[in-house]
Amino acid sequence: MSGKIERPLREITAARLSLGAGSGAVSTQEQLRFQMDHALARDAVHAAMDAALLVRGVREREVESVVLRSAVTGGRTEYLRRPDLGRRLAVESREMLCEIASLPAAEVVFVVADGLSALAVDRHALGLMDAVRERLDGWTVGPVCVVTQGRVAVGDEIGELLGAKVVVMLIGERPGLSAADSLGVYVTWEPRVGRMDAERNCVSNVRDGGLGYVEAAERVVGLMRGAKALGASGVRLKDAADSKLL
Amino acid sequence: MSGKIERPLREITAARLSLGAGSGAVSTQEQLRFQMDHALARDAVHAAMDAALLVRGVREREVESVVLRSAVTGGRTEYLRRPDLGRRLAVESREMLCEIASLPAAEVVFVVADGLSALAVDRHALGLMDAVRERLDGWTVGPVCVVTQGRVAVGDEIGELLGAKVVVMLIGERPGLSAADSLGVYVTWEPRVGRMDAERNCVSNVRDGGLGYVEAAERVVGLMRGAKALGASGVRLKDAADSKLL
Amino acid sequence: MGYSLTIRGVTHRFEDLKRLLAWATPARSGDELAGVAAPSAEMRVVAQMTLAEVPLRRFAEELVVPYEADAVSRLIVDGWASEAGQAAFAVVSGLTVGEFRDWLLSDAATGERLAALAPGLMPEMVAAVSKLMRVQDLIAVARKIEVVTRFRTTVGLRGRLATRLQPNHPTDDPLGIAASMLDGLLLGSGDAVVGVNPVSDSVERVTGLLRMIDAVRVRYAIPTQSCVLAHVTTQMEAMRATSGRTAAPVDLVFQSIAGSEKANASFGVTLELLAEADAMARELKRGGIGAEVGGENVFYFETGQGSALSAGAAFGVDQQTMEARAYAVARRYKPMLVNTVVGFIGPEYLYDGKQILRAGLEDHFCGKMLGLPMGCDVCYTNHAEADGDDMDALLTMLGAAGVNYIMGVPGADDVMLNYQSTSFQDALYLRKVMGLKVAPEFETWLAGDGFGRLKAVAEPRMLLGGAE
Amino acid sequence: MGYSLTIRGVTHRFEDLKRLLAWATPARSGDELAGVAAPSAEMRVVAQMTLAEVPLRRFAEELVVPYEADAVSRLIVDGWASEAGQAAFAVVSGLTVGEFRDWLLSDAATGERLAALAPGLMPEMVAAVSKLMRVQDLIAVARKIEVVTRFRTTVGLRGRLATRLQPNHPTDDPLGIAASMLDGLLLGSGDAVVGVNPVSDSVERVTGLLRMIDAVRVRYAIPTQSCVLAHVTTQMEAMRATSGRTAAPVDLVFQSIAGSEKANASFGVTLELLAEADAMARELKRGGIGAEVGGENVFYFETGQGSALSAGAAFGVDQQTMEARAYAVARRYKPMLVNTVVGFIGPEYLYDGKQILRAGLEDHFCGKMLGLPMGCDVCYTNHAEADGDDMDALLTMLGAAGVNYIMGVPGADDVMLNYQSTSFQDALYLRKVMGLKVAPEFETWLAGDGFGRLKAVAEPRMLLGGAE
Ligand code: B12
Ligand code: B12
Repeated sequence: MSGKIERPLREITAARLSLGAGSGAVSTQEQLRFQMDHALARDAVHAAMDAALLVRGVREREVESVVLRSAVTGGRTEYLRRPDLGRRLAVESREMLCEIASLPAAEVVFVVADGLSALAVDRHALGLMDAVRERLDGWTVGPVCVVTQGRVAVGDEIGELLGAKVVVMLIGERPGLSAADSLGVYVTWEPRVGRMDAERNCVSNVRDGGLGYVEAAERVVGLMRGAKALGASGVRLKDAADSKLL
Repeated sequence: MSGKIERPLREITAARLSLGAGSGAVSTQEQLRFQMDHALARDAVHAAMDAALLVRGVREREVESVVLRSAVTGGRTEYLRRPDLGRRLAVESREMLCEIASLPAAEVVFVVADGLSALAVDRHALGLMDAVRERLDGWTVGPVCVVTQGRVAVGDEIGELLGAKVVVMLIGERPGLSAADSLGVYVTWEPRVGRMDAERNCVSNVRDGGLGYVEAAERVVGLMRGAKALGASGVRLKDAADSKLL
Repeated sequence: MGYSLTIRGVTHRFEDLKRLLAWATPARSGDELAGVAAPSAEMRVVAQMTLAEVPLRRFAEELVVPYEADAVSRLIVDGWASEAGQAAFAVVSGLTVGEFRDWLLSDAATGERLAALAPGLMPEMVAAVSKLMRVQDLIAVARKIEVVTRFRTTVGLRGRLATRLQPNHPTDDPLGIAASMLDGLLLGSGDAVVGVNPVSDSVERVTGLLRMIDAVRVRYAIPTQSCVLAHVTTQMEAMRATSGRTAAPVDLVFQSIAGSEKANASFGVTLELLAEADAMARELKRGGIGAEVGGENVFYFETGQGSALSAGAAFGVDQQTMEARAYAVARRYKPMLVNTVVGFIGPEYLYDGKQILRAGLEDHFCGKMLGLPMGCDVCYTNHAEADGDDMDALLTMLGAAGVNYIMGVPGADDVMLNYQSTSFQDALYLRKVMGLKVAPEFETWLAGDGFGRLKAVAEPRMLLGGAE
Repeated sequence: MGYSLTIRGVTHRFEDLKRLLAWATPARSGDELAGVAAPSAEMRVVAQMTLAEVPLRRFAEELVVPYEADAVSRLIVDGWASEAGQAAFAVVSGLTVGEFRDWLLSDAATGERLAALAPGLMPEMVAAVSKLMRVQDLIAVARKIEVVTRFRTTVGLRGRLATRLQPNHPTDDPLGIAASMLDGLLLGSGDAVVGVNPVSDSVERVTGLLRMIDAVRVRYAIPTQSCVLAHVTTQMEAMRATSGRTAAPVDLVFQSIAGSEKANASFGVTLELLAEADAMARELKRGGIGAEVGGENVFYFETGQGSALSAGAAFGVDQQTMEARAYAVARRYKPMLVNTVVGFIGPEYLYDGKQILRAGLEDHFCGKMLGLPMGCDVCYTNHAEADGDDMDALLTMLGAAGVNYIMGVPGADDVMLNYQSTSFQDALYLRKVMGLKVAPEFETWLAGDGFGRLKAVAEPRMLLGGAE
């Protein structure tokens, strides 16, 4: 591709285009940029979530919150090798939730988990939650559950314990070379331990350069409404946001 | 090669001959034998030397002995990654030797170190030492130094501290697929810290199927005599045993 | 019944085939996670030695996942027991797993014979023999097998290497996707498929992307096929014309699949659903080469070790055997492309470059043995212990092994899926080093007028039919 | 002077070139042992970025080991500064290390140009650029370069792969060695050299082995050369006729070499000693092809990352750069064969399969760039984290990279040196997969009468001239 279009390209996509040196090899400069991005992305995986900051943010919004831990005890290294533990709550966290659960159940529970990118949660969880909450009409909302070392499915246990109708899980997606702060949202109707992934829906790539909070929130709320109407989330429920958006 | 000669071959060499399946691939049976031998050889690297047994054996021969440690403190894993530490004595071991060193110095000091195969030392160190000592005429012999987690060059420090004329180091060679108990002997004239490998001589592969104790001892003693005559060991000193043996 | 072997005076017993297979598998984090891995290197070899003695027939007698409980097991056994299956199996019916390896490596096992054998093999037999093979064996045998499929291009011919052009974008922005497509096409990528993973699963979005890619294909007369990798049900809806919408131009239908009924359920699919999608796509008759119309091959499947375990649906079977079972699902539908996305999920299943490398070659071997058009997404994530050097190694090995196609991602960095795959340049490297060419129809196109017009395109917008 | 780079607002400084080179090196246990490795992956890339900006000329201005202190440094710089060196260097004299990589990967850098460039390159320049290259780059560039040497066979021709037949025995037993030779020769091994490592370093033993191998060579008219890998001084003594002994039939002279004067001293050699040995061997005029007599190439060198550090003679220079410097020693003597024995020493220098793989390809690349006939002992020890799968990977990669020769050890297990190398079958695998042939003279022999007679040999004893 000719050099002159490089600028506009960079604006429409972060993809690593036009890398070809004459003979189709990647230039030294691009190669080193790639290596640097790899080093940084690897570090991002190991960053810790700032749960305190998050809780403060939630409190500022006058919403209750509770900080939980998954069953992972051995830090990030164990987290990476034991997704089974990341899907379950630690015993104390379970007990803590059981106490709260004695209160009347809310329909929606938001869960925020570090997942594979604490950065994603630090940056986008509150903003996206705000946008979703603004669009919720008539749903009762429970406490925001902040989970360290969590996987998507940990929301099932939380939702079940709290007797929620739907869990909205905000979780850090694995860091890529070009974005280390991508947030994923998983909507699960009638959460309970053992739910399959086919029984939830996903809104992915919430971040700068990805999905904005507004559009993401529209989709999430659309899925929530759809799930309520269908009495189920998952493959049978299709994201219909585009029929309006496009 | 035709099948009928397989037996005699096995007797003259342990090499893995005639492995070819029709099309020149290694047969499943040979492939699995190789895998098993690899698993066993890897374990052999991590075996620990039975220093107590060795000391008892030395005592039975009415020879003094002293048990030393190299500067490796982190076990086998550290030993493998830190040859620099395996070449030096631990501080207490140094101090222990300094005390002994106040006695009048002997000409020969035998050092026995696990090296990469504790098994080699357990099996062959005493037998070989006996064979060498039998052939020594008129050399004064110091205490046998048993070193755990040692490398060849640790003998230099020991010999220097004890003021020896020559150090004879018996050390476990790295385990191979076919033999995990091969002993190496390194002869260093006027040992002192900083000696290069070019300044010592080596007699290798002492084990069943390798060099027998008698021949090995002949070579070692020959090298010791040669070193004394030359006033040096190393590349300038050539093993002349074959001129007699062959 | 159990299995046992006496070695150096000690008798080792294995309660069942499942355990034997799992212990015989080269070290892998996913099997450790599942608690089914061999406890030591020595025991691993003991299991391999025991496995080597097991007759191939035995795999039909003792299923690793029960027949009654699992539709994939039924698919496997019924296929093997069928007349065609038995006829094909006859050649190796008297062999043990160890003898099977020897035969595979012999000159007697020609590419033709191996192709004829495929319908007679159960995936478990193939997985078993692969566990006794070293990397060079996996390469040497796989490269003998040619699996050729056709839609608008012919993929899998000896001496050729195709690529999936994968122009993903974090918001499915058509212009952003077009930019990546343009870069890829100009570098000769896309002869296996132009396949986009949509960030949204909506029918409208999927339809829009399909139309967009198809328009580019038609405009520049590109001999290739398109695919939008949404859930199969979404693609099915797109294929249906409704009042508000005409049917979307679906070339290849995509779906992720796995090795048990339960794992597929967690992906939201059943064998029946896949059959339905297959029929719908064939009905469209969009494929065809030259005068022929209607491709024999319309499915694009993705698989990868670990997905069954991730779904809690591995039944204590090691992940590599489960992966081979996914290929039994795939072969039922005569797919155009099967792709093992080998390092995609993460370190919990394949810990590092070494495990990814071996798994990639195992998958390629097993797939080819079962008669599948195997490609490989040579890839890793940033939470795994792997890097570009490991990918270069796997890439080069797969080139030697005769892989049908690899991915082409701009700069190897997928900016939406967040992982690193192979770049357009990687494909050029491999073609140069191994002396490989693109698919024949694409080769013709690259030398012709359509590509000439494409080269004149200075901006992605033009690709979409807009002005500069 | 120092080196610095500002990236994302932070300025990073490197005190000297040595530090910069060390930090820019891909992770390696030996550099960690030496305390010269980069402290983090990020800092490694910063160093690489900084190194990319360094002009190639700079390496002649700032030596990693001082000129005054080291004969190898003098050899390097004097060669580069010579008229021939400067003439060759001119082509790249204006480039930085990063630009050098780009040029090497471009089509402008043809095999011929690269061959012409070799005398103008300092090993440090080559090591530096290799640190910026990924595995596929190391392969893609190396395979362009053809380095051909001749003694009785021609080794290094494109499309050919030779082997060193390595029939070691723990007691140097002639019959045991003959058994391994016979097995190897029958499987087409030995066209690079038949080279035995003697367990004893005595002159008599070495002479005996040389005579034995030479007799077999003559008896079966095998076009190859022999070598007994004792210390060079032992071989020199063997070459000298004395009252009691006629001169031994030395074809190739062997020696281990390293990248600094001090490291070579610890091996018991100097540049002068090597020159003397070289002259002695040339004097014998034992080589020659067809009508030509007297080989141009008489040395067989072995090297391997880590040996300088092991000898306490690395001067704080990373091990890969030191290894490249060993090649500057080698090239002075126009060797027949150079062999990087890559995984031979152990995990303290190359920890695992990944490090061995990369190091093998770096060494092959650097050696070829400096004009050397590179082979590689694809190998590992039992104390390293590596296995046969890793070796298959390196082997296959080196095949793609165009390695001149590999080892041929019975069953890959060296029963005397205690490590695993490549087997005769490994060479057959590689030849088949990559379409490679043996050296041309050997090819002729394999089809002829000499090989026919050899095939009739039923026992090693016969090989030695004895009766059955
Ligand atoms: C890893 C991954 C997978 C893995 C998951 C296995 C695993 N153990 O991780 C595999 C390869 C199996 C997979 C499969 C599929 N995936 Co997926 N996957 C991803 C990816 C790349 C990363 C997810 C992540 O980082 N999660 C965070 C970690 C911390 O969570 P976790 O608990 O460890 O992992 C869970 C989730 O990842 C979840 N999951 C993964 N994919 C999907 C898809 C859907 C629809 C749901 C509800 C859940 C889900 O499964 C995991 C195990 O519970 C995302 C893209 C992205 N950038 O995020 C796409 C992504 C989420 N997947 C996607 C799709 C479409 C699928 C499939 C439906 C494709 C298909 N046609 O079959 C299948 C089936 C999913 C299912 N129902 O099980 C889409 C979702 C689009 C949408 N808006 O609905 C995404 C956004 C990628 C894309 N654009 O194509 N996927
Ligand atoms: C590893 C090894 C090497 C490595 C050593 C580097 C290292 N850090 O380990 C390298 C590749 C550099 C090497 C070089 C040579 N080696 Co070497 N080496 C071996 C090997 C395979 C294993 C040794 C071992 O396990 N040691 C035990 C561990 C625990 O000791 P260590 O303290 O970690 O390592 C030290 C010794 O190995 C010593 N060492 C290694 N080789 C030699 C050779 C001699 C003559 C001496 C005195 C010391 C010595 O150097 C190491 C560092 O101090 C043996 C074969 C065997 N099966 O043992 C041959 C062996 C000892 N080497 C041998 C030879 C000939 C050489 C060379 C002289 C070859 C040459 N022509 O240049 C060179 C130079 C040696 C020197 N003067 O420095 C011969 C010795 C024959 C003899 N009876 O004299 C042997 C027996 C192999 C053979 N038959 O060819 N070697």
